[in-house]
Amino acid sequence: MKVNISPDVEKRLAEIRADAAPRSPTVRVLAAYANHADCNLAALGFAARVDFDKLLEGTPYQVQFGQSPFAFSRGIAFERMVSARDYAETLNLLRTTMGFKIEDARTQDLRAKYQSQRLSMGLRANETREIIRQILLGRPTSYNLVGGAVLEANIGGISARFEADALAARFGGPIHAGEVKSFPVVDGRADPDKLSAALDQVSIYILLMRRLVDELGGDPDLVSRIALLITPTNVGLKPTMSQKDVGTRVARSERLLASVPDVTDIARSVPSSLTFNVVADQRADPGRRADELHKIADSIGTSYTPTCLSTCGNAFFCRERAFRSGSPCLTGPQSSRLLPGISSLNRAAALSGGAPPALNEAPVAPLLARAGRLYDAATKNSRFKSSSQKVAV
Amino acid sequence: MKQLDVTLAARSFVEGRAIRTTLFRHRRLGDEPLMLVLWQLGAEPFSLAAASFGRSPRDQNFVVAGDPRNRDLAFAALLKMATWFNGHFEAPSADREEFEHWGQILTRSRSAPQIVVANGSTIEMLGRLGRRLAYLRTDGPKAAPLELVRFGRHLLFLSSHARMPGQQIVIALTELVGSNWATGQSPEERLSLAALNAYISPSKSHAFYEAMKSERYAIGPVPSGEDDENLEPLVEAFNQRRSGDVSAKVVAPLLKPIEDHYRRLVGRTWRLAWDCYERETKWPEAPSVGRRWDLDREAYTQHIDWTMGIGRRRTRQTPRQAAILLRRLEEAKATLEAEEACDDALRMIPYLLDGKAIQGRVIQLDLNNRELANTRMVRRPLVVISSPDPCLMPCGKELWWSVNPDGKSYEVTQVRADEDGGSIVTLKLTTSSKSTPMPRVGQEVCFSIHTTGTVRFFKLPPTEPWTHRPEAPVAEPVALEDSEIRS
Amino acid sequence: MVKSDITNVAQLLAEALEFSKRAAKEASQGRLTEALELENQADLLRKRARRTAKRGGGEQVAGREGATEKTLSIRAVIISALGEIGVPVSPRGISEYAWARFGAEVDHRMLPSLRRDEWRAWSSPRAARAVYVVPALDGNRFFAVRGKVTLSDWPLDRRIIGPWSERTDHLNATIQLARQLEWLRRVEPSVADRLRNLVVRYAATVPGALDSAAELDPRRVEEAARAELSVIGPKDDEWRTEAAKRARGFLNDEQTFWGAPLLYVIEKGNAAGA
Amino acid sequence: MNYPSTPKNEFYDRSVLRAATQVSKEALDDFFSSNGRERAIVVSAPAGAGKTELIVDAVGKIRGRKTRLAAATPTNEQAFGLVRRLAIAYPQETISFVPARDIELPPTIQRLPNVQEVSAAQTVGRGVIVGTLSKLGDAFARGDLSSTDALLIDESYQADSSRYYGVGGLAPIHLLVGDCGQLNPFSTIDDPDHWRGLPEDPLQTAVGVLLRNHPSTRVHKLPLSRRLDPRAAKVAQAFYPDLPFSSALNPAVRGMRLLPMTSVRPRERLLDGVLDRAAVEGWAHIELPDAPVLTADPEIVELIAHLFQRLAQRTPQVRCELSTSWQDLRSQRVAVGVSHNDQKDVLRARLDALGYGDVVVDTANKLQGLEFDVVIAWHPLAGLPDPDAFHLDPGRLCVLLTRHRHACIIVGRSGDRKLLNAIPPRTPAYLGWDPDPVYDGWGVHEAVFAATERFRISA
Repeated sequence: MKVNISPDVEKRLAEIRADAAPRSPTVRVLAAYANHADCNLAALGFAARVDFDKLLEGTPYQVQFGQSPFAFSRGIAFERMVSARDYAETLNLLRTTMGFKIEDARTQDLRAKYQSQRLSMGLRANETREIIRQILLGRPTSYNLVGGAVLEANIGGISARFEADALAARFGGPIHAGEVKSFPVVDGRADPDKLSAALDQVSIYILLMRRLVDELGGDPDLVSRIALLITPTNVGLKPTMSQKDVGTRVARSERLLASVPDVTDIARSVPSSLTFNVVADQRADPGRRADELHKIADSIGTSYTPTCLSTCGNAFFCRERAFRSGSPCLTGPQSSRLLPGISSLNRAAALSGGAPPALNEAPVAPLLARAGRLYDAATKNSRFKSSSQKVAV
Repeated sequence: MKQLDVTLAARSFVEGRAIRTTLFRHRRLGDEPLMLVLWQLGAEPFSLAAASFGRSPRDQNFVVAGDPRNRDLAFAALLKMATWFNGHFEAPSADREEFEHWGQILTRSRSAPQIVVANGSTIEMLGRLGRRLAYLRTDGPKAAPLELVRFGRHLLFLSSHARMPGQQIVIALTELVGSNWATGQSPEERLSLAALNAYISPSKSHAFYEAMKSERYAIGPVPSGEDDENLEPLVEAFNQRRSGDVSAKVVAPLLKPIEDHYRRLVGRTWRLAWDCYERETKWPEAPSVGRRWDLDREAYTQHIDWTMGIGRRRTRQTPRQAAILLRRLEEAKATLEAEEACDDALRMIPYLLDGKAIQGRVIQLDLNNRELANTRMVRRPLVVISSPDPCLMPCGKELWWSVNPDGKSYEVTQVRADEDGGSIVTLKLTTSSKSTPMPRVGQEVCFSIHTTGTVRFFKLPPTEPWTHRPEAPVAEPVALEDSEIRS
Repeated sequence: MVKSDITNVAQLLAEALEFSKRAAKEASQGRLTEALELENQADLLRKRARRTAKRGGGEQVAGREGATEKTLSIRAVIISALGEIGVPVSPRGISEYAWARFGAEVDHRMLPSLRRDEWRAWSSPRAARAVYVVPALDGNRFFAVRGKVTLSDWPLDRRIIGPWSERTDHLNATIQLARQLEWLRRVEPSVADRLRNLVVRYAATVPGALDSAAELDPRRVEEAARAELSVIGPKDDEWRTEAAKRARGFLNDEQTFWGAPLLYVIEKGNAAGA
Repeated sequence: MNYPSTPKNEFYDRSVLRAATQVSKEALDDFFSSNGRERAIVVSAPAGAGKTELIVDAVGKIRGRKTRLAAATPTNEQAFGLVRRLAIAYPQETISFVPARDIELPPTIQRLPNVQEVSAAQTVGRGVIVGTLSKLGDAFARGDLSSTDALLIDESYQADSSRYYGVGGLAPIHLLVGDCGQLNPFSTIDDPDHWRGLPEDPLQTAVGVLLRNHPSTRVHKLPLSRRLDPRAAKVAQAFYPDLPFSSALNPAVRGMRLLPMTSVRPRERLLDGVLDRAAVEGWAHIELPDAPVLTADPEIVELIAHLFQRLAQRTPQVRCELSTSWQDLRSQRVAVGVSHNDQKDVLRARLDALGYGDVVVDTANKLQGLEFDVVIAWHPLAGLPDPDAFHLDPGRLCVLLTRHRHACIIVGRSGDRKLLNAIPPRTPAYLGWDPDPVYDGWGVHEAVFAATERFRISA
């Protein structure tokens, strides 16, 4: 995989990152990035490979995204189950739902083959490439069910490797990407958000596989847009296979990858003194660390929305910034939408009390004033005033 | 989110306190509800790890499963809860009254149980547990206790009844409290009962900081990653010590560390939930609550009669059931909105702002206005009101007087703007009946699109039409616990 | 802050004190190395105490507000002030208003660096429609006017300065301030007193606005300003609308906010912006 | 200004008409080649394809065989229209309309000699029964309405599965006709996605549930639009990726002209530019500068009001294949399409105040199935801070941009297209349901922006 970052840019990025905990792009990081693609701080963190989930550890802004070990072990147990005995369960599902033949049972578990996760990624990527090549050549001996395949991508100039749970191809048929998830399908229904996240993940594999096939001189359409998903059924762990056409998700992923700004551009656009060294320094005074991050945020800009709370490690920090400036985004994008031309919640409250509007506030001001007037009139005669203390005897 | 919501959110932000959005309480809140606090294990969706239940803050029962991934341990804990729950849940059904429904005399329970939980995800958890328990086999090698199956069926009823707008049998406190208080928070943050409560309960500093402290705690049923990290070694030790034994005699003495872990978590939510519940009970009940409670009692009675009789429900609806439910949900929602708006002046404000209602003072009344209808002159009284607000309603718009929303409608016949940005609106009563109540001159009135008059249901044929039947019939889903593997 | 944390902090500080006492004793006996070593220990304990106190939660964050507020709220204050005045204002005008209205001290000399940050923030995000502090634009050449700032969400014609604009903007600001004063006298009399002096200063150049004999009458100020505005206002509107239209044909998206490139101005031999 | 001269005899593109006739014929042949089994035929069509004509035609042929039929539509207004069309087409046939409670036919239709309003119980033996799906289904369920030989459904992509359920058993043979590009059925409930993807989903379309249960059902695609002329059809193709179609008309058959006027006022010159562009090209897209605005953006309201005033001053005239001489454009034939009720309310009040009470102002939902000469479309994305599922819905944009015969003026803000420079929002996923209206809407919006780019005028 060709990656074209010049050494000085790499050096600059290292300076920016300093001793902050690093992280490289994974499907999850990429999905989180897509949620706040309009935030410069997030873009910088992504480019400099700073793990924002850990950046503010030891400060009051620390966010806890920890995963339950039980959730983790459920995932592992289920995955182990579908890959056990040379993927017997999976092959069975492929036969019953995808029309695989008995002889389509040439399995290869790359994860098992290369024990060490981190170091083996490159080797597995090569091997994945070779297997795909064999399939494209129509070799009857090529593997047709591959676990832990590794696909490579250049994301905004950063080289990244993604690990697909399974690639499967019926002999002479299209190549599918599949994912094993431990959330259940109950009576034909799955959690729409979890399902969506899983399919987005598969769609990235499909996209990268299409690129790989293209690179190898094959027809990208040999990679199916039907994603395969293996999940437990109902209340037990019995696996089931669902098929979903993810054509639009693949297209969306393509837009996502294309929209990631180039790290070189980012490295050059930020002030030359900018670095996360103090922010990430756990020995430094938490107040000072926050001040430093404020300086960075001030100089490049952020874009807080409440959805950041579940996807970004800096969310509490940014929320407090929004709080202190009274930004309408604090109460959600809907309220920003209802307050065009109003610079702050304080101002909205003042206008609801009849403050004279400036020119730009003129369209919304009468609506706020009316809402405020109606509220005040309705509560005036009531013994229940707006404040809670009156009730909490 | 509407203009009133954003206005009150801004005021709440400035005051640093929540702001009340209703004058009344629009749900029945009984004296002794069944409070349930549940905790699950990580992403194990069907595992009840710990629970508290009781009918008052002091009456806190507490169970833990030890390791709920083990069926026997999970069921042992669930059985304790089921026994308690079934007794209290089924008791009200014994005391019945008769009532008339479309000419038929039916019976319904005089009262119904009320279940209170912290949040919507607890209701989802109830649904999942119900799904797990309701279809268990009560005979054969791994027979489950009947008590558990009945518990499961009640839970399934609760989770499906919870979808009905305005129902009062299952109360999720985030929804109850959230709909009564505006805060300077985003909808996402308001999902945490603790954070929401932090805005309402009195404090010295800005509620933003109070909420920031509270939101870090999990409310259940989904645990925080950190909590489960602390729990994991305890469960491991527990499993090691019991070495496969699931008998109460062996297990009970080993549970202590796990109980201590959960007692803290569950106890925090327990106190929080009761605080929130009791605070809301202090508000006066809205007039229409009683009518909806009647519907709740009927739904409850039907459920009990079904469960004690045939008992089994499909895991999925038929197209007909889904179609009927859709209409009922739409209807219930419209009626609920109408009742709340007509009961409560604060609830009417969004409609006033949206041009779906107009309020003002009656300045003129013409009770003897007559007009030509088909061939004869009929009486059509006119009401003229002066409103301080502009009115964008078109002529011909149908409105109801908010004190008589199930009565006859009025039609907007003329709208004039006055000098101060307000409006003069003439409304015509669409009936000549003299029994219809009319406002007086000088009275402050409100007319809105809201009506609670009888709604008509379109009936659906009893048999499934060929269009909605698959060519090749699919197998009925039977997925039952004992047909599935579980390590 | 939770009770256990308070106890912890107290304990840590007590321990630190113990170390310091011993250090003083050592020092008094001439054992400086030992004394400093002990003092280091004390420092570490104090640091831990500070950290514990901070971890304590919200109130500590709130208490710390002063530390970071300066850099933060200046931007928010400037945006609020501009939003309330509603017309292009000089940095000094902003700091005067900010003081009168919010009691906030804004050093108007920090505006150039704010503008750099604003530009950087504006130029990288992709889709968000956020609000930025941007310069007013000269109505002929559309370069950035150094001395006036505006908000990016105002219509372009109101961010452009034409021949009458200085005056109409002043009149509009006067009207807005007078109305603001009237309102504040009702709801927040203490703030109104501060704002009063500013209104007097604004109204000083408006004929008929002030009557030295009587107390300042905001309505009178407003009426006087409106009278003058009715003469030049329409001309200004027309001029600005036309200029905005020209500007849109002439400038790219970025330049409609940040002004035409200076190079262009210099080439034309117009030194006003350089 | 140079107006193209009308071609003499040749208004229609014969090859397009032939292709469409062929499809209609095949569909009806299919319909009549019954082998006694229960089944349905679907005819899917773009906007203004003459679907109702197809139904009217089918009614004639079915009655020719002396068989009884029921025709159903989702809304009352659509049923009224169908009653009128059938009554005029078949004067010797009695058209029996079964009204729901509190509903009656408009007087003009009521007065037609062969129209009768009857209760369901009175329909016994009647040949042509018309009503809404809800009413006919209810009457059938109560046993008031007995089975017929055939059931015809118009606007069947707007009919939901729950309503189709009511009438499904009414007849063994169904003809479902509809426009697959318009808005899907919707519900006011809090969780309308609850059943999404499941076979019992009551909110899937009638066509959807039919194809799901009977995948062998034949779907015929009408490849033409009679309403849209070639200029309009070219843009509208974006709404029908799976249904290639052409305008039935040759270019330049439709025409619109305005009295030439000049003005020194910049605002009027701008409005003239927009109106002239629309008259000549059939499209104009006027964009106000980008700004944060309310949903009921007062500047857009003013702009639309001014456009009407200026349009009226310039005595617009139109001609078309039905009337080759220039006719005055009547204000009832002009509509404004919006996305929100508050936009509608404010515009309605403003236009009424200016004396344009005849002009139709309504939301896309209500404009479905209607046709006008000139339409002003308030762009769904106008002034939005970020695009969401509601505003991206391709059906909404489709309705707004496919109602006009002569010209469509799109009104928006210059930042609207920039909203699409972002990454399309993530959408929840449902097993058993593959469409992604948000992503599709994103693509459709992009395509439409591109297709109307050359008609763009900045205000």
